[in-house]
Amino acid sequence: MPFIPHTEADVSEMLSTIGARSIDELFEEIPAEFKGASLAGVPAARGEMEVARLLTERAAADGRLLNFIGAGAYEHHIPAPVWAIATRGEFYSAYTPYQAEASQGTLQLIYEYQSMICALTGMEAANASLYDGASALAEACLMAVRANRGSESRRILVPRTVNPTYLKVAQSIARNQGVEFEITEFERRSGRVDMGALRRARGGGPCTALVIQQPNFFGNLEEVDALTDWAHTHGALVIAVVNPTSLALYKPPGEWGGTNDGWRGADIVCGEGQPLGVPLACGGPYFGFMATRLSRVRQMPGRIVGRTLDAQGRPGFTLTLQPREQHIRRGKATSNICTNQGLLVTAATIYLSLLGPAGLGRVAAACAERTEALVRALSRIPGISPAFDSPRFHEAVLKLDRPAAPLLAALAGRGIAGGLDLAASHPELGHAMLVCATETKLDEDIESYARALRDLLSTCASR
Amino acid sequence: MPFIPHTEADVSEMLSTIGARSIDELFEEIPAEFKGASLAGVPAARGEMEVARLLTERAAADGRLLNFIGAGAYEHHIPAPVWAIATRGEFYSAYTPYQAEASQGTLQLIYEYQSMICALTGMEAANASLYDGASALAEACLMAVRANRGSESRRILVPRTVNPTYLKVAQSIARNQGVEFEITEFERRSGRVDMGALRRARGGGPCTALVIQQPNFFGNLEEVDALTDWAHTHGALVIAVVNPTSLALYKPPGEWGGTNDGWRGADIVCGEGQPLGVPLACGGPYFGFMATRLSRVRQMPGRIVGRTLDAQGRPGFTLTLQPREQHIRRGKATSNICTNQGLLVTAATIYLSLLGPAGLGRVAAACAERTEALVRALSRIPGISPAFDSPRFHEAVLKLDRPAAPLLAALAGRGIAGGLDLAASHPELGHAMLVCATETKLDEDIESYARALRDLLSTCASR
Amino acid sequence: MREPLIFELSRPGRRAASQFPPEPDSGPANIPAHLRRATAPALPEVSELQVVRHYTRLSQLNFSIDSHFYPLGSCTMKYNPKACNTYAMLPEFTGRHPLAPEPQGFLACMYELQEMLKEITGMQGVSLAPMAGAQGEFAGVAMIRAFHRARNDHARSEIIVPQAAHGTNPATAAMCGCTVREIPCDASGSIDLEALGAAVGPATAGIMLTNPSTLGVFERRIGEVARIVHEAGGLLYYDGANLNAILGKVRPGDMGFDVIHMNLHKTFSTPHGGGGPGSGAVGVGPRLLPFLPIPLAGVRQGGFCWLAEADVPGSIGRLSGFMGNAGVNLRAYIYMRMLGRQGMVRVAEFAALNANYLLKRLTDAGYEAAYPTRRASHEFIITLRSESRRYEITAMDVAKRLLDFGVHAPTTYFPLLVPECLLIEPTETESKEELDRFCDAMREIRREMQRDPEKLRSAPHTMPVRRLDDVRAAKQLDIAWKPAC
Amino acid sequence: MREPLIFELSRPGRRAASQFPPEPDSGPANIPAHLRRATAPALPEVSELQVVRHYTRLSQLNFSIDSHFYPLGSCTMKYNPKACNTYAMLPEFTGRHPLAPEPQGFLACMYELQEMLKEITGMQGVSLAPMAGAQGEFAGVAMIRAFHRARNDHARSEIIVPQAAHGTNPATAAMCGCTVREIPCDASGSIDLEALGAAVGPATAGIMLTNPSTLGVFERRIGEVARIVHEAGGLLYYDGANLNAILGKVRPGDMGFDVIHMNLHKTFSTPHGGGGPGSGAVGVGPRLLPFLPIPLAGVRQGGFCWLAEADVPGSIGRLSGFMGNAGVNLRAYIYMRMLGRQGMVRVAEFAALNANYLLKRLTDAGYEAAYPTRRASHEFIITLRSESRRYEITAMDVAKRLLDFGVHAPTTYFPLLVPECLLIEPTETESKEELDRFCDAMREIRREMQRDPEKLRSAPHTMPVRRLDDVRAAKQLDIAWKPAC
Ligand SMILES: Cc1ncc(COP(=O)(O)O)c(C=O)c1O
Ligand SMILES: Cc1ncc(COP(=O)(O)O)c(C=O)c1O
Repeated sequence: MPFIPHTEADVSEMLSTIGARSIDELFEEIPAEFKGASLAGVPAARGEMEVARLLTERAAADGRLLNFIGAGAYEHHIPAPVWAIATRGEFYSAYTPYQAEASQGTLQLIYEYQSMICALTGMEAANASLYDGASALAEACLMAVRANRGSESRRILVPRTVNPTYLKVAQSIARNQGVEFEITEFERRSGRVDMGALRRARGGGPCTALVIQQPNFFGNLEEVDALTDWAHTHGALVIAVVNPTSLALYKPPGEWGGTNDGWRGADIVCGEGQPLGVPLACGGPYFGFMATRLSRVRQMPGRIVGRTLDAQGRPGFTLTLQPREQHIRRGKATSNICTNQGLLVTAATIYLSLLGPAGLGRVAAACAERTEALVRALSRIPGISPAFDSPRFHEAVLKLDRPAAPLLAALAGRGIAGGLDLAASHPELGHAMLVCATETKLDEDIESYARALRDLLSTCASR
Repeated sequence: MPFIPHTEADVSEMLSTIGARSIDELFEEIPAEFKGASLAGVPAARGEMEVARLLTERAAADGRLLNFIGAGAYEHHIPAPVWAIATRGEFYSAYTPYQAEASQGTLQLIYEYQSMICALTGMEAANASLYDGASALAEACLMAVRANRGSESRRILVPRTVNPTYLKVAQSIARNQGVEFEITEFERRSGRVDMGALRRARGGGPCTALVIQQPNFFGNLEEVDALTDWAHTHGALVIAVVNPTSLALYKPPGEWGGTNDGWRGADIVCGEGQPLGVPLACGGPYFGFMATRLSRVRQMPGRIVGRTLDAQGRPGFTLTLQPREQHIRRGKATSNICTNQGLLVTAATIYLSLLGPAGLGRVAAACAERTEALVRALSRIPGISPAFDSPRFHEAVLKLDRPAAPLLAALAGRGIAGGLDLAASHPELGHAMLVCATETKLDEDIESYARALRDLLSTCASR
Repeated sequence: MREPLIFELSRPGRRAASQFPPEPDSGPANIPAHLRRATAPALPEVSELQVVRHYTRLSQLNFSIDSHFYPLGSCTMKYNPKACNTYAMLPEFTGRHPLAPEPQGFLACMYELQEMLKEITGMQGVSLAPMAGAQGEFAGVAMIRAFHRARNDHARSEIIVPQAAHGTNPATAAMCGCTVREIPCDASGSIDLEALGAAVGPATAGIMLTNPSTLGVFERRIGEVARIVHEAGGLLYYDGANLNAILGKVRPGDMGFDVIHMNLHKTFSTPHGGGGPGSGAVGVGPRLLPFLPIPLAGVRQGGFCWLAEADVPGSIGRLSGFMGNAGVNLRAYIYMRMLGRQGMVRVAEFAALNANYLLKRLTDAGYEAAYPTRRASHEFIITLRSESRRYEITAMDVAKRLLDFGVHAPTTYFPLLVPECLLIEPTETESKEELDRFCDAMREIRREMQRDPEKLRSAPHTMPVRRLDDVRAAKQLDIAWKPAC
Repeated sequence: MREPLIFELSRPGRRAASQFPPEPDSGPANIPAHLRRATAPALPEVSELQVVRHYTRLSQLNFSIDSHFYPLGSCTMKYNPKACNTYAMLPEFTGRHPLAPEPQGFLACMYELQEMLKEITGMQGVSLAPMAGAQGEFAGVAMIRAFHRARNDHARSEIIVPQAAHGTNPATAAMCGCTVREIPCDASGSIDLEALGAAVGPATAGIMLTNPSTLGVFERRIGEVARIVHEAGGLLYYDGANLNAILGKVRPGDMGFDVIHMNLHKTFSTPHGGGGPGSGAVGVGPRLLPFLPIPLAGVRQGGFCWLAEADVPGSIGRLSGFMGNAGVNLRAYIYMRMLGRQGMVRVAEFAALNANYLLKRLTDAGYEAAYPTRRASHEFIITLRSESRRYEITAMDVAKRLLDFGVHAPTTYFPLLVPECLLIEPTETESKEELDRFCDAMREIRREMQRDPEKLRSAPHTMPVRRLDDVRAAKQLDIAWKPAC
């Protein structure tokens, strides 16, 4: 019996203690009419050896691609200690640290994590994680609506430079509470927020928040100071969506704006934590981070760990501010989130400790440099050119002289994941794809890609 | 500076404490004439990311073969918990448990391991490991010479059914102490020890020990009772070389013989521990096990853990019988061994706990059955037949109608490691190879092999 | 020995150098000055050994399944097979970008997982998109709303939940813009059917139920409940947190539920990870099929694919940036293949055996069952109301004292309905000896209660810290380390 | 809480079922009755969770580098980078049978490792065959003997070792059938050259030296030593246990050594594994090249191969059944590639800096250096001879008391030469703060010695057990659990 320790002797002893004749008797309260479904569709048990072989064969079938896709999930080197330690049973098989005294390891780690997120974002309070970057934006939108008490509106401005999937998720989650999302256009030349479009949208009525993604979905750097000041002047909170790796180089959201009327800093910061030591893994699990000002911490969803003292006056850690949460506040909680993404936070905390400020800066700089090298190499191919002229971080949109989809399929056949086709999300760009090169890409990788693409373009006539 | 934590401030503070102007000054006692070699031949430092990529590429170049080789190292399924736990830092990065109170984990584990080896072999005392099976045989031979005080001789009988590499290693190690190895022939039909040959060898003079490998190098089961009794009657100790997996099914060495004159049981038992949860890993690290009677424990090399009491009368574990060892007895020690194969013992102990008596028996039975299936499948191919008619465990010698080497090379080209060519070690068998199928081989694997071999044999004319 | 904060180990300029990528030839593409970061973030500067040692030592301060019995009710803290992690971490799986061409091997696993979950729950469709139980609840209630809306039945915005429901149920209803209506339970832990009858009506969107309930007992009149709610035009939501109790014994679909979420991190043994990740796969009956959250693993032209907006136009949409907690789902798949058909049934059987055995032994030892007339499901409730009055101790004191015996405490103060309660869930993977040890500890604690209650009140005594001051934590908020200026 | 033996957790019939292979169709090929096992071996019958929990808990009882400062002299307990294990465990490497066609990727690593080790030691050839330091010593002395024999110089069967030599040196000489001749050291820890001169002669096979010696000081007159031994017709063996001290600073080959073993598990940071595996690669000068143990990684027809008997006909032979501790060598290779050329030198530099700093701080605190006039190498010796007289405590007491401060004890009572000694090796991977904490502990212990020596004598106080009775262990020998009858 896989994973069940009971011997026959155990079973009969236990039944006799209980006073039942059979295990079946323990289920006597279930009405007979509902019982007895077969599980014929579930295969028979297989040993670990057989399942291991099955999985190994399936993994081999998937193979490995040379990857140049980013678009919200980034291939970084993951230091070996990260998962060697995160998978230690004491982290891996513990649960939410409800019993603080028996969970100081997880609690101190989360406190350290919160501190690191605050350091990266320039904020004062971070939670212990949300599900992922996209759902974190949804929670941020709901939080903004709660927090911006002055505003009558439930309207949130979202420029089209924000990751389109994030917008979809925010809509799926927040629309049930009547939050409206107003989408604004981007500047075609720079690939950044079009301030004019923002002003026009504001003309349509008040709004409670503006979402700014930095670097934006196209990889371009937004004019965050101007955008923040504009939002604050118009009574809107600023929700910053940021890439944590980039924060080693770029101005943290806590310092955005404040140059004229508006107050300084974004109000809510969120983003995808995956770049911090979490593998791409076919799409998850990742984790979302969120931070804000201390003054708004009671509006923030998710768990929070605080440092306190024990009965002998020694420092220790515990879950705190729980009255924001569902298990206390039920229908009035800041969110329904309960289980979060603890193990990924464990990995990220180890990752950030290993890299430190200098290492993370080096990773960010290397990504930026590799992406420029990629853009240069691909732009040398006739028919390919960069779509925008803004400074960027580690992604770029390339315009093509023909549809991207067949090219990307052909590249995949050569073992290269060449980029993300933007035809569906941003048809106004014509034929275009989003590419990314992180620190993991060597010159020879970029050359392989360029060679393959040049080859494909020259052999297939342009359509 | 990889793996060095010192900041510049640390260095200058430390130097000033020491009272040295530079780190170089700390090396002032090294005569200048010898200093200053460059390490130009050592490549420059590479980051973990780059080394990881290099290793991943080299591993990919090696690929994976469908393996039918045994010959002393066996491909068994390794349960996932085995290495997940053995690589926990507390096991992985500790050393020999010299400080018993701070090493109870390793010590208790070794005590449990010793107990398991005793249970498997039917002996009373096991050590904490030797380097591998082959060197364990060498140590067993030296121990036999020490232990058999009655015998004048330093001659040890080794039938040619013993793994030929084991013999070579025993020779390399023991010949410096004047131990002689007398090789005796095997029976051609049964592939087992030829008793007549033994008797003839004994005729050449007294001998101090007889080595019996069960199952033997060809996979055949020796008549261990008769051999043990014969040796004991002639004043020779019995050194048993056994496969630990097989001991779940076959009579343990502690019970060999004793049916007539001789005393019951082998005197020294040793073998290769690799089948117990240790990966093939291109040849190592594995571990050697050794066990004996309590009465001979003081002749046994290697570390031994004992259970004792602490100052408060509670049970605890510690290294014991150390006066056998080099750090106490120096030139008079039982062996020079110091570092042993602790981590592999950790893996084996976890493996044996997971499998238990029933599981290990199942593994052994499955291996035996799979090998019979392999022999049947291959013997159906014209030109191939089993070499021997004895009962066997999980290896078999197949005779071929042409040299094995080119066939095996061609099989490798098709991703199959088909067996071990016996041309060099046992030319008297003609064209022959040693094959093995463990529990990891499915019907389809055996069919693939048979198909490939049939194909090769039919396309290449026999030579 | 207190383990310092990682920040306290930091020294300016210290580096784990081999983790740095090679220095790029050129600096970062010229960043406009006003977009540049002025001062480096205050991350720790430590060596690789310091990191390894620090987090290894922190880990040792935790209780966990791998090291301790962990009978935390409602959480199903069963053994997490190591194989699930080992094979989910194969480099081809971990290295795959979610937007790269669809990986057939991985998707085969996801597709088969959906099929197995359908079979187990008696549902018609399953989506693996939700990332935890609560998000599964969200998806479920959002589907219920979408269903009513699609029928132009816009009045249905009330969600009924029993009093004892888990906090995520009402919180989810609120997140979906619904109002919450609580109904009471009777003394045997069953739903008050009269109250239910009175509560339902044209505003009823649906009811959220856990069965067996959070009170650890099976809702016997579930057929009745289903009839009342369905007749009123509402739908039935099954909170699958307690699915472990009935796996292979009875299927939510057969009991009349229209939608279910499963906590794969409970029933299907994916790791709890110190608080997550989970996975909250949802299953639906025929009426909700069109609304399943995307992406779904599907088949197209003989290959596996992700079904998206175009394939499921009625979907309530996406809940994550990519494919939900894909790697968690993969771990659940591995576990389920090892359990197989027969193993599923045994999960429920032995979970129930362990719970009923523990319940009997504890009541024999003098503890009071909250529902003494009922069978335990896979968990049960002990109430310390009389002890708390007699000895002036609380359920929390008992919980803390248990830690000193090397046992993680059961869930305390949930459900809120039962005063001074301990919700105890041993799971099927614990041995009789482990349960007996727990009973021994509880007996000993009972003796201490009577002779030396202060020992409980001041517990724990052997943990890395003594009891922590939660009030101070909330009042003198310290939630992030700040560099000394 | 005492952790029971795994056997005590066993119950007849209990199984970790998913670890069982499928039941074979037929029983084991008919085993003759007299070869069959009558009763199943008394292995534990436990569940997978019990195994995981038991060994997880046992692991937590250990001190280790990953969790504690571990300044065990002569053992070089430096940080073992996790990457070395991660990439050595790639499935293509771990899955490869040693007798399968030669794996080019793996062999490339072995070949390059040999080349790097040659460069670092100043030797002409390297074999990775020996499985630990002691086996490396064996190979070295066996080669020395083979060399003399090949020249028909059969009289040379004496090996000279300094008094302070590690036990493996004389034990190895004996294993090689040599007689051992010990020579004394002078008060500054240097070899007594006069005694050496008197010891050498036509029977001299060679001398085994550790340099820096086991006394923690560099043998300054090594040129002289080499001249004396060589002129007498002997060869020089370098015990590389202390190679960490001089890496990239001075090469044994340049000092005149003919053969060296390296402990890859020390200098090159492969894991100590609770006692092994190690790897004892040997390097040789031109005279011993023909005798290297096999297999060697070589090149043939453009590909890498294992060189064997036919390729190295003069070899002293094989020392293992396959390729030595191949996976350990792979870990060392990974480590060395991460260190690179510059990193090698820094190892010695910072190991020396840490040792000299610690020595200075401890002597400032009142402890007595065994060789006060000398620089420490990568390690050094403190002698407690006066404390032991004054306070009636022993070096062992101090060692045990250190455990209570969360520090693994230094090596005690080795070398035997120095009374009541502690041999302290911090290694280069420890931070200044960690060293300072150690000094604080040693200062505190010094105070305790003076005020409350019983505290030392009865130490440790905070470990899972108190001081263990070694005498009882040896007298009432209990080295294997026996099932109760
Ligand atoms: C009864 C019940 N419902 C729902 C949930 C929420 O599940 P999750 O924590 O996965 O979001 C829980 C989790 O603890 C629960 O016990
Ligand atoms: C000086 C010295 N020589 C030789 C050895 C033996 O090495 P190994 O333990 O690897 O066999 C040691 C190991 O402790 C040592 O310290």
